[in-house]
Amino acid sequence: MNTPDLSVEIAGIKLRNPVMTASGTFGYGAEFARYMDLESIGAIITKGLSIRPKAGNATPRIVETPGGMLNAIGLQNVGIDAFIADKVPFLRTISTPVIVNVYGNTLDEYGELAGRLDRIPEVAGLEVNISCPNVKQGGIVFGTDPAAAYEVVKMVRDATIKPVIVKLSPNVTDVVTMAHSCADAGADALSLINTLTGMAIDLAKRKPVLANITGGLSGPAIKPVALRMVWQVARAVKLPIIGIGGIMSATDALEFMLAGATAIQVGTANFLDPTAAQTIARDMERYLAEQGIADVKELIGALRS
Amino acid sequence: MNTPDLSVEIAGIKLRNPVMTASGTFGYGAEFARYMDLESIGAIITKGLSIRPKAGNATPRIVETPGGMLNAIGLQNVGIDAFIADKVPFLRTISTPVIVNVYGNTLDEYGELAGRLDRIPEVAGLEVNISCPNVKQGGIVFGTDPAAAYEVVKMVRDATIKPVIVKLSPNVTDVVTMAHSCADAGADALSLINTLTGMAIDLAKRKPVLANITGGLSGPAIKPVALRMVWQVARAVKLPIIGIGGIMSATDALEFMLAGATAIQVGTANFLDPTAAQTIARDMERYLAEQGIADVKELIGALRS
Amino acid sequence: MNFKATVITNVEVSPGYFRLRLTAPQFFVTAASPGQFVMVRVSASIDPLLRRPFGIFDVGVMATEYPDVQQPFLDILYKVVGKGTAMLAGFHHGDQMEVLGPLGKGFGTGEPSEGKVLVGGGVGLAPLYYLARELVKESRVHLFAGGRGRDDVLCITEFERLGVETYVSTDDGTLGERGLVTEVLERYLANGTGAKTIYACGPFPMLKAVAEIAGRTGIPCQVSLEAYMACGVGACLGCVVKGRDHSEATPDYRCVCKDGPVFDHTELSWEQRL
Amino acid sequence: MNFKATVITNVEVSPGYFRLRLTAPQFFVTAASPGQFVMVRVSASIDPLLRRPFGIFDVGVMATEYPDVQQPFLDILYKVVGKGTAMLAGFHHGDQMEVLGPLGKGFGTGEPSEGKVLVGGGVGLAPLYYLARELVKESRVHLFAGGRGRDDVLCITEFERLGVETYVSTDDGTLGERGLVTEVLERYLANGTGAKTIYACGPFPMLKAVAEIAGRTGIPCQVSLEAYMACGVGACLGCVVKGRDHSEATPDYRCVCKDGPVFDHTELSWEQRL
Ligand SMILES: Cc1cc2nc3c(=O)[nH]c(=O)nc-3n(C[C@H](O)[C@H](O)[C@H](O)COP(=O)(O)OP(=O)(O)OC[C@H]3O[C@@H](n4cnc5c(N)ncnc54)[C@H](O)[C@@H]3O)c2cc1C
Ligand SMILES: Cc1cc2nc3c(=O)[nH]c(=O)nc-3n(C[C@H](O)[C@H](O)[C@H](O)COP(=O)(O)OP(=O)(O)OC[C@H]3O[C@@H](n4cnc5c(N)ncnc54)[C@H](O)[C@@H]3O)c2cc1C
Ligand SMILES: Cc1cc2nc3c(=O)[nH]c(=O)nc-3n(C[C@H](O)[C@H](O)[C@H](O)COP(=O)(O)O)c2cc1C
Ligand SMILES: Cc1cc2nc3c(=O)[nH]c(=O)nc-3n(C[C@H](O)[C@H](O)[C@H](O)COP(=O)(O)O)c2cc1C
Ligand code: FES
Ligand code: FES
Repeated sequence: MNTPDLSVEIAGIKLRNPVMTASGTFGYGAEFARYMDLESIGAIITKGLSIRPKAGNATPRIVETPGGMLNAIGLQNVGIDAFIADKVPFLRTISTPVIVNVYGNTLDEYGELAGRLDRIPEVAGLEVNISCPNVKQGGIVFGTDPAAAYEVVKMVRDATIKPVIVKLSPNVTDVVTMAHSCADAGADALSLINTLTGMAIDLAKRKPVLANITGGLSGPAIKPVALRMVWQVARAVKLPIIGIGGIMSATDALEFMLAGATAIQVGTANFLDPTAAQTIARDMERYLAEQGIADVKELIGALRS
Repeated sequence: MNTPDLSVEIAGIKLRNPVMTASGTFGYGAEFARYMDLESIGAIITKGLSIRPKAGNATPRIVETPGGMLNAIGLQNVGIDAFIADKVPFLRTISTPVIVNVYGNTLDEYGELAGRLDRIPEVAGLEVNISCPNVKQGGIVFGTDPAAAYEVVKMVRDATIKPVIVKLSPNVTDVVTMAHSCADAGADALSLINTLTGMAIDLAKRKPVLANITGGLSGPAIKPVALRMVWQVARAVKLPIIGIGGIMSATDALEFMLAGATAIQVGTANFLDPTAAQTIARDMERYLAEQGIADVKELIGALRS
Repeated sequence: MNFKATVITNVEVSPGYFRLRLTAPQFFVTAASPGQFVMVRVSASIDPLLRRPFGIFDVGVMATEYPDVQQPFLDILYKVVGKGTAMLAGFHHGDQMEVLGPLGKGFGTGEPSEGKVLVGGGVGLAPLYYLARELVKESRVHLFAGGRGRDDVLCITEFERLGVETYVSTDDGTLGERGLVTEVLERYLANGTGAKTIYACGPFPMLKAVAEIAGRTGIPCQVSLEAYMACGVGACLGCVVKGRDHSEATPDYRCVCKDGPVFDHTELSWEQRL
Repeated sequence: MNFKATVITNVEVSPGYFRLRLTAPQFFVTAASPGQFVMVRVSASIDPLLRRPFGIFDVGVMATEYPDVQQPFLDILYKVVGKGTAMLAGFHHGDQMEVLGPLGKGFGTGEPSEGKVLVGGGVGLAPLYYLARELVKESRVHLFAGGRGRDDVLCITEFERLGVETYVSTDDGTLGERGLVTEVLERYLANGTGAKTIYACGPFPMLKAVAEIAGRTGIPCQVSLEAYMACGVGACLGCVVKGRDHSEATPDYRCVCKDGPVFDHTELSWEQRL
């Protein structure tokens, strides 16, 4: 049989396959270049970017938990100037679309980031992080209040003609309302989920393990929550969805597509295995070939009930 | 050294140690009588009880997930008449306090349940389940809306002089607001967390695994989220707290106590090992003895930062 | 009871099927009856998290290298279908695991000296061996064993060694007759004479067909079910099946783990998704 | 590179400490330099989830049972401290695991023929052996090895066999001198002559004391740090330490995995919680 078609399109960005790498788990792409073929995946999402360089949180910043991990990196990043000067030149050398995850402390910062990235041809689109749970100032409020989310997305929307993907927080009562707000404000696509807020304690020291006390839970442990939210949002909102959360294998990835995702992101799995994203893309292709499915798009939202 | 004091008091209920069994994971107590000593633990919480018998959901009702499990039992239970006739006689034979987890479809049902249980001397207290995510009608709304939660708790409070524990849902943006509402309505204690709403998909069948589509996630996977919520609520609300979520060992249990819990509940762990609750209580005692801690109450909220 | 068992042997008896022999306390061997099951903790880690249920294939007491020492044991026969059973297949002599059991309600052996008819599909044969061993003491026993192909029909010689008369069929005809085990059963019953009891274990569609035959012919019939299980002791209500009189208004759910796994075929509603 | 390694041997060299020899591709052996590390996937399951970092104790090529076949290998020396290392201790000859490496920036071996001073605390000795093996080719090497007690001072004979002069101390005096390794070091430096470089690996307080000595005496000093790691390749930013010029306004965080694990002592801020 013919090789199956794995290509999908998210908000006008053409992907050779639905596998993206999740922000914060894949650096700026270059870190993984020697372990895998960056041309084998659909897109790369870079580490959350802010206007000014950010120090991030004190250490310890990560800790393993049952079936998952907590991180409280605190959005350490090089800032937009260094990003453009030092990171973009490498990104120019690969053909895989690069989507930049952005984060602002204020509405204006979101606008400024979007405006400046709008002028960088190497940037295929923006993923707006309104959901990072680690930064006290701002982040979590935008991500949990539908009106505030609307404002942020509107601001970004007005500042760029590039595709705007909004990344949703799972730490909400009603993710569908958040999704509607973002859609109303002009988002082209939604990605979900970001991490669940959690905590770990060191009994012997009687202290939180993380210097930041709380952190974001990622990894296989959160997959059922992510799958549920993707399914809920996909049924309620017309936008294409990128499924994220605990994806370790092609099976996981395809489950998210059945739930309604057009593409998926691989996060924590990159740490377990630096070739994870490439392997997942390859195994998806194999599965489709074995099952005689000509086009991966047939699976999007194809869940029976 | 002397044997450490493990006793704690929750809402006037004296417990020989802080280990309770979580509702829905320990039947009505009798199911475990042949595997462990029911007199070795602090309290038993029985399966969610409603006015009328409830059929529960279609099967499959459970599925394993990474580091956890989803359940959508749908509150199958015998109803209050059969509870009083068939279950209470056994409970009379043990000295361990029995707390009844109650669930209503309407405000009035909550009131009626509380009123009838108020007259049963074998019932040490009520745990009000406002958070079960599996029953479409009612449950989830009471558990995620502070005003509705207030109404339920007030209704129960007015119907009984027994201690009222309110069990909180983690599927909310702001668990502290929910906790305040329950406290304002007269709750004597709070227990948290109930399960996180999740979903599992069978790729081969292209169907949700659970007949109910979504279910409640429990087990080690959710422990970081539970620990974070216990910590948040303990700092904000004056009521005693019962920590629940992924507790598998005495270490886990003591971490919840450091985060601010006065007692804890063992849920999914009972399935892995029917002696889990007893073992955890024993290991807590050993730990205290080894560390020279005379009284477990010293650890409640003793987290340094 | 919950006990730590040590692997004595773990042998692949057919491609993908293993027979595992574990040490057991004497108490277990005394208490166990045919049709009961055990919950096995495959890993001390959280992956897989839940125990796995397996029927008791056999129990007994075996000689050891020391002339005076007898070792009580428990056998299970399992098929590798997923993560837990794949891990089980990696266990070696001396490895340990936690076992909970004997659990559930086993087969009723009924009046002695009637003709007993066992029907097993694939690994559904597993709980029938121990049953056959008991039944042959007082009755003539016939076994109808079916499977996809020759590799899926297990331990037939063991049954024959007990004196059981065996009838083998496979879907693809690679062993015995080609066709469904229930077709062979039905032909046998049409010719047969005398009072009988049917004992069946296998996939749900097979059990449903057997129950239908039993209902039609009026032969008493016990079936052993499978269900997703968490606790194995009747506490979680995860493993329920609908009883005969089940309706939304008057729920009649039975726990496979506690009320079963063996049920009289008339106790159950045969309209269910399993 | 990421490769599947097979266990050759896994030997307990001292109570709670194991030396694990793994097969490695020739490319790995050629590429590895002293002070680099590997990330080992201890289990194919999700428990434990993350890989564990270990220094390269040694690499080389060994004879096999076949006269013409040489087997490239990688050794790590590890202490059982938690779940992952406990599981590692259960690996036997023939078992497999995934290994990522060589990772990070190793020791700079500096000018040849100077006096080289190695300081190792407990299992911090691990990356110093491979370093010593390289250094002895051109320099006189002195090793200061410290630990809690006699069981925590590892592989001293191996170092001596290389021609390294060793100075042992323990906190409880059960082996060598009683006292801190840094006290012995300081006395030695006070008497010593000639240009030197210090290479240190061990617990943070030890490294801090060594850095302080180096700073005071003006001796060049490289330290190898540990940190909680997720990715090992500079992507997650979980493993950072504060660089010399770090402040909130001008953040200067270094990745232990990518910028280290070996740092010049002057590169780092020594005021940090680790
Ligand atoms: C009472 C009873 C007796 C059984 N006896 C035997 C036996 O003697 N030999 C044998 O090979 N198998 C038997 N089974 C089925 C056996 O339990 C499953 O094949 C096994 O649990 C699969 O585990 P896994 O991790 O390999 O598969 P996975 O697919 O990874 O399992 C995932 C989950 O599904 C559950 N599961 C999967 N298949 C089944 C099933 N058919 N029944 C119940 N739960 C299932 C597992 O317990 C687990 O929770 C029995 C089941 C029951 C309920
Ligand atoms: C660059 C580097 C080189 C190392 N080299 C060696 C070596 O050669 N020999 C050796 O015995 N140990 C070495 N360690 C420490 C070793 O990684 C830990 O002891 C090990 O990860 C503990 O795992 P565990 O599962 O047994 O412990 P757990 O306490 O169960 O581990 C839980 C988590 O903590 C992390 N962790 C625990 N202790 C440490 C630590 N000290 N450093 C980093 N992460 C830690 C684990 O990776 C894991 O994520 C090194 C660490 C680093 C960073
Ligand atoms: C170490 C780490 C850093 C992360 N940094 C970011 C970030 O900068 N911006 C963002 O939107 N998400 C960030 N995330 C969240 C991931 O992109 C992803 O949403 C989450 O980890 C869930 O997916 P997973 O379970 O596959 O890891 C980070 C996650 C991890 C583990
Ligand atoms: C099978 C099952 C049934 C449950 N039934 C109830 C219930 O009836 N009422 C209730 O309040 N919580 C119920 N719960 C939630 C548990 O009491 C507990 O809050 C949750 O499982 C988290 O704890 P754990 O991780 O220790 O299991 C149930 C959980 C499980 C797994
Ligand atoms: S498996 Fe829990 S009730 Fe049957
Ligand atoms: S371990 Fe991920 S950046 Fe160092």
